[in-house]
Amino acid sequence: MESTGIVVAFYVLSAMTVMSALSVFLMRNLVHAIVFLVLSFIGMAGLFVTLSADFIAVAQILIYAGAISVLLVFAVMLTPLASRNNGNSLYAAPGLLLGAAIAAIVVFTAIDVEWNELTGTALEERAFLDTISGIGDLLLGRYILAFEVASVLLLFALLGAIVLVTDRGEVDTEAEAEDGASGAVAADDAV
Amino acid sequence: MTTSAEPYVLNIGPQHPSTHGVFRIRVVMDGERIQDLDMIVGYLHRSMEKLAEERTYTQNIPFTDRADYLAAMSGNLGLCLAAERLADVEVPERASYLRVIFAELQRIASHAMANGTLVSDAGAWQTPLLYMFREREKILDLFEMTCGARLTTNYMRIGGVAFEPPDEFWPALQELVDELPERISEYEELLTQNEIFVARTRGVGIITPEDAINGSLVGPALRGSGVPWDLRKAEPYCVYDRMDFDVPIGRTGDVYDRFMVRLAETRESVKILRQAIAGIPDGPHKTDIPLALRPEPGEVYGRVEGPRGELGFYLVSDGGPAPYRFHIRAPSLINLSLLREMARGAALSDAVVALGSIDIVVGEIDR
Amino acid sequence: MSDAPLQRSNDSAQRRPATPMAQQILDRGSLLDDAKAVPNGLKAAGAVLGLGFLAVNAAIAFIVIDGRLDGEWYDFRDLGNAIARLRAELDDTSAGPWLSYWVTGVIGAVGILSFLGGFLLIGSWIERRLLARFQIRMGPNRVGPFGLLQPLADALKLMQKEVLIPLGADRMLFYLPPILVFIPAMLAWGPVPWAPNMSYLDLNVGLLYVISITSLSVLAIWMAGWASNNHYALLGSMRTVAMMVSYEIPISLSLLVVVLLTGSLNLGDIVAWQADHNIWLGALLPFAMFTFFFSSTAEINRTPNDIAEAESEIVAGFHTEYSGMKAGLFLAVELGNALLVGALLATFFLGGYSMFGLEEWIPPYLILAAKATAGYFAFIWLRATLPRFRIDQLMSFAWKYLIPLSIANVLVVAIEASIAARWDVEGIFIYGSFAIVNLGITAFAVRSWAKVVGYTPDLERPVGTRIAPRIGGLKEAKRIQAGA
Amino acid sequence: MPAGPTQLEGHRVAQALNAALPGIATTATDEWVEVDHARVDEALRWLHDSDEFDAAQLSNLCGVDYHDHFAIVYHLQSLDRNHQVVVKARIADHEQPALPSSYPVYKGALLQEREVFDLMGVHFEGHPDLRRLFLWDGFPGHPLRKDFMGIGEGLTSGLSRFPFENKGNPDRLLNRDNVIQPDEQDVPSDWSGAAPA
Amino acid sequence: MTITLAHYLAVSGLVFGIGVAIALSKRNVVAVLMGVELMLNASNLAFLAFSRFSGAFQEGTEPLAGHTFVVFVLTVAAAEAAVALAMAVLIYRRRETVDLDRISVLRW
Repeated sequence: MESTGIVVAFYVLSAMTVMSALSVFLMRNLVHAIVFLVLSFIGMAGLFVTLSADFIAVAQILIYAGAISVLLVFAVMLTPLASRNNGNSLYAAPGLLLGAAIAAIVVFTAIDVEWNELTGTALEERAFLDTISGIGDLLLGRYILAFEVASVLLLFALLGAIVLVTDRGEVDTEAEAEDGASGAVAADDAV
Repeated sequence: MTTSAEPYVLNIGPQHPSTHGVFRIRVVMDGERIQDLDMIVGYLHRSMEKLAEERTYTQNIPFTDRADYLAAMSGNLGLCLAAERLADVEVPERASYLRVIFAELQRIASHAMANGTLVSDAGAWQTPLLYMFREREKILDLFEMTCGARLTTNYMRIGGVAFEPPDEFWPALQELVDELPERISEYEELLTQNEIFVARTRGVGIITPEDAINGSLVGPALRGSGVPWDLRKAEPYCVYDRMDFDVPIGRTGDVYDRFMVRLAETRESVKILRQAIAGIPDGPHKTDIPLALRPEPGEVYGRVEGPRGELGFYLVSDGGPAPYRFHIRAPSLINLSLLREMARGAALSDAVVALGSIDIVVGEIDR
Repeated sequence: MSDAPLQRSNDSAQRRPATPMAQQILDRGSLLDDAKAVPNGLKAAGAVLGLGFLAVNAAIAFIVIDGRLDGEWYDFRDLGNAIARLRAELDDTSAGPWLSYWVTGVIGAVGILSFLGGFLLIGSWIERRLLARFQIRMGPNRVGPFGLLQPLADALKLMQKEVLIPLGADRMLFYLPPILVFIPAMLAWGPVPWAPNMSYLDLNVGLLYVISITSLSVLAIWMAGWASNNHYALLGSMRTVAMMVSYEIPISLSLLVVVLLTGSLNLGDIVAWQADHNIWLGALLPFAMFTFFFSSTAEINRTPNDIAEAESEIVAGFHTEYSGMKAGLFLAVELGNALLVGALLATFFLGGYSMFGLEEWIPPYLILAAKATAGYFAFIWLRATLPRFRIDQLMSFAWKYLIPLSIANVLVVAIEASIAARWDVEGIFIYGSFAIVNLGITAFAVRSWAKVVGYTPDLERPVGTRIAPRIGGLKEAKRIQAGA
Repeated sequence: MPAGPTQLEGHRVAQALNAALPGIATTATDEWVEVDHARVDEALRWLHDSDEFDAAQLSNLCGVDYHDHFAIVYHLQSLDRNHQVVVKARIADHEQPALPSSYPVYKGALLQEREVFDLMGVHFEGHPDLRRLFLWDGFPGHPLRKDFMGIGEGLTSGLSRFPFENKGNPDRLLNRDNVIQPDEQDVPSDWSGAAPA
Repeated sequence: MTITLAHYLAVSGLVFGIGVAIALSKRNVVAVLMGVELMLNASNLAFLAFSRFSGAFQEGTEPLAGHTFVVFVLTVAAAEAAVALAMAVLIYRRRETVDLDRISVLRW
């Protein structure tokens, strides 16, 4: 992709994405961190556009910048002022090291490996003109099973979220505490 | 979700669009719900009751204008009636009729203001308010052509009224009285047929009759709770005993009922105005009283049914030309006693509407 | 004191009110009188101009109408084709695509921004004059002719004002929002088609783009409220966030219905579909149109859903603490959003730039502008008429009524779309029948769903006051209640 | 002087009160009945509950400063029977006036008692929150007391004759009978307590 | 100068590393979640870059498969965000804290 517009756009957008991701790490205020996270999401969407994935880019803005950031906002507003700092935990140093290592490895691989990639005219003619119909065909064609599974996953996520945050009175708070505990454990494992 | 955030304090007022004056409510809120509230008044306190001890009874009449600046005529009337009873002054009949006419006009104007601001608090962006101001303007014009002032009409005097209305007062009044009923039904259609307004006011800020009586509520706030109490019938002053009118009362005691009671009272006032215009006799419009009125030592509690309810004047005389004690029983202040009960646990929007529905006038609260 | 009445009593015969204010209220004429007040010369000039405009339009349209069809010619009022032609010619030049890209882009941006700027200048005047009309007032009529320069004066006043930053405010987040809310309000205009082949951003995913871009303004508003360090602002912003998150869903569902019928996410295609079938989607999908309109009022904080800046409860909502031109920016965005929703409503449901063939004779972008302004007028009308909902009422309306009914609507329209795809009857018949069927289904579904949820309109309960037979206290009250 | 048209005879109320709560009513005229200020809440409770008087509503509550004592005046009214009962409580202690609050009986007394406490310094025991109503906390003195910002030499507020009725005579009273000189009348020598803290 | 697959992969790697660092070293549940979202974004970028550039698609596999996977990733991200934030709120309500250092016990 040699055209000047794409090149400029790529460098600007990737700088924006990486910088704002870094400042998500550096910001001491969780709210500022959320703002920068949204900025990096938007830069990511711009990168998607340079990859001629217009549908994915718009979906990215809609879901990440529109929905998930609002979820984060709600989570922040529902937790007390005291816990609105973005401080590092006891495991800051190993986390940093691991992140740096992963980043270094991936970047090295990306640069070092001889990718079997298209160039020139072949690349130009792969520029997707209309991705929506193709994605739709794939979703409802070959990946129909994954599609259904994803929809079921969404449904269960919805129900799970509702179950988690609903107060069912004082009678069976124990049960709620139980599944809350399992959720907390799962969260720890994920982290 | 029922997660309760940490409660925080919200200061509604002293400058706030819906406190109708310089009046402050300190609200402790949990999200959108009101946990507790505390009224902070006195920003407009002019210490009238102290100043009145330095002035003669006639010089005190302007204070009643400034106290309830939306119902100056009723204030004048209340003070004059109390002082007349204190000093045994006879009032000519024509003066009594004029007093009834102006008190009822004032009631219509004040109720228009109250209902308009109530709907404005419910969020209708000033349109009903300005529609109701249309009639209020005409009434204030009548006041102006009679006594030169639109708001602080220092019109009533001990022993009568100050001036005879000018010639064109009567045709203008007749015109107003003729066009009022259809205007009122116009508002009624505009508002009571409005689903949103009804949904905002029905079942909001309910006061039971027991609480209303025990909480010393008076006027439309009391009648809205379904208690048929009106001083114009209970102890008729002036010539109300000759007038034929009804006492409208509400059904459930919510904001909507207070609104409707005010609207219906406006109709009754029009009825009274018709009879008063028909029956007003000729004669002097006031009796002469000595410049320095020196009542016998004693005390009197005179009260009238103002637009906001029982407006009482407790006068103690020590034989001097000035009242020894001059106390105004301010309905606006005392109607506030139940605001806490009304607003606790309600949403902020409902609290604002409930406050608007008991129709406070800060000048009268603070005095 | 007694002299003034005597003087006035001279003309008491023709019932003149006693005071100048009442006289002014009486003398305030109607809109017709304002029109009559215009001098005849101006009237004649206006008539000549309008007729000339129409005549020239018709002439040009008549001359070039065939040419436009085969694409060779283009009508010079037809900016879309003109710019396309310009781009084609620029592509041939040495600079190549680069030059054509930038030139056309700048032309489009300047066009859209100048239209928006012009509207922002005149819009507040229109709104205030119309509100004054609704409220038997005069409205701004001092600055310039008919007060036309009032918005300019307001803007100057706002610019002179100091921009205060409240104590304890989060400075970064406090500075950004007035700028950030502007970006989506401007970007969302991109894919709106002003004419055939005339949209600044001809996206395949235009509809998704509009939805996602408009959903971005939530963050800016929340930042504004959070950074102000003010409880009113925080309340307002949280109300806005909750409301927007809730009303995104009905909006998306109502637009999904449009996509189902037209089979495209491209706004140009949607309008072209309506133009081809000679039917407005609004007539075809009444419920979707209502959902879109109502939810949009919630999205852009217009009455009856302006709880985010309810002046009688939370003083100005999320921009309570903003002063000077920052507040001005918020107000301008509010105006622009109202017009944007008008334009989107026209594009999705009211045939966009097409007007049953009229677009051949007068420029289509004028038609779209007229429709957008009509939508804006509808917003003003609502603002002058309706009270405000409570927030829980709004939420329950979104989640309990709009969303389930919209899902049902999607199913119904999916069936109809499949029917229309299988039959190849003359379009107008089948779609006309769909319109009638949808109207019936909507009426039935709304009523029965309201019954299911258990909603009884308050208006049906007994209203009004009782008349007390005699005065009394608690006993009398009990007696009256028992009697009734 | 004519009592209110619906005002009950004070003597009758006094007899009924004394019959129910012996010795509670000390004085009575045909307008009002004066009760022992320490037991005023009992009297109000009884009047409120009694079927004969049925004083359902406290229509007015205010205090009067009679230089040597305070009088708290309760205007009670029965809506059903449409009559009015005037109860007075005389507080001899002019320095630290106190009497039981009537809030337990009448919710409507909430703000009125706060007002009397604010402007006249009468302390109502048992009031839920007895704070100043109009004036700010720490305001010196209570304005409606006759000796508030005393106009020097124990002068008190109040007119004794119509202003300028007789240039020779001053308008104010010294301790309510002997006369002071005109030049002192309007120029208080002592504003102590007038200025906000 | 030209943009190749390596550029995109490098950006994706950087963002992924930052996401890992955030997710591992932050104390606040919400911050950890933000790190996870960044990682998912990076993987999306890699998917799209491959589907755009890679010539390794043999017959019958459309390059758009990458886009499809991104759609699934978006779905999973949304679900995960919803559940995890619900958990955060629940944890705060039960334990009065969202500090992961203090939520160390596996049950309560």
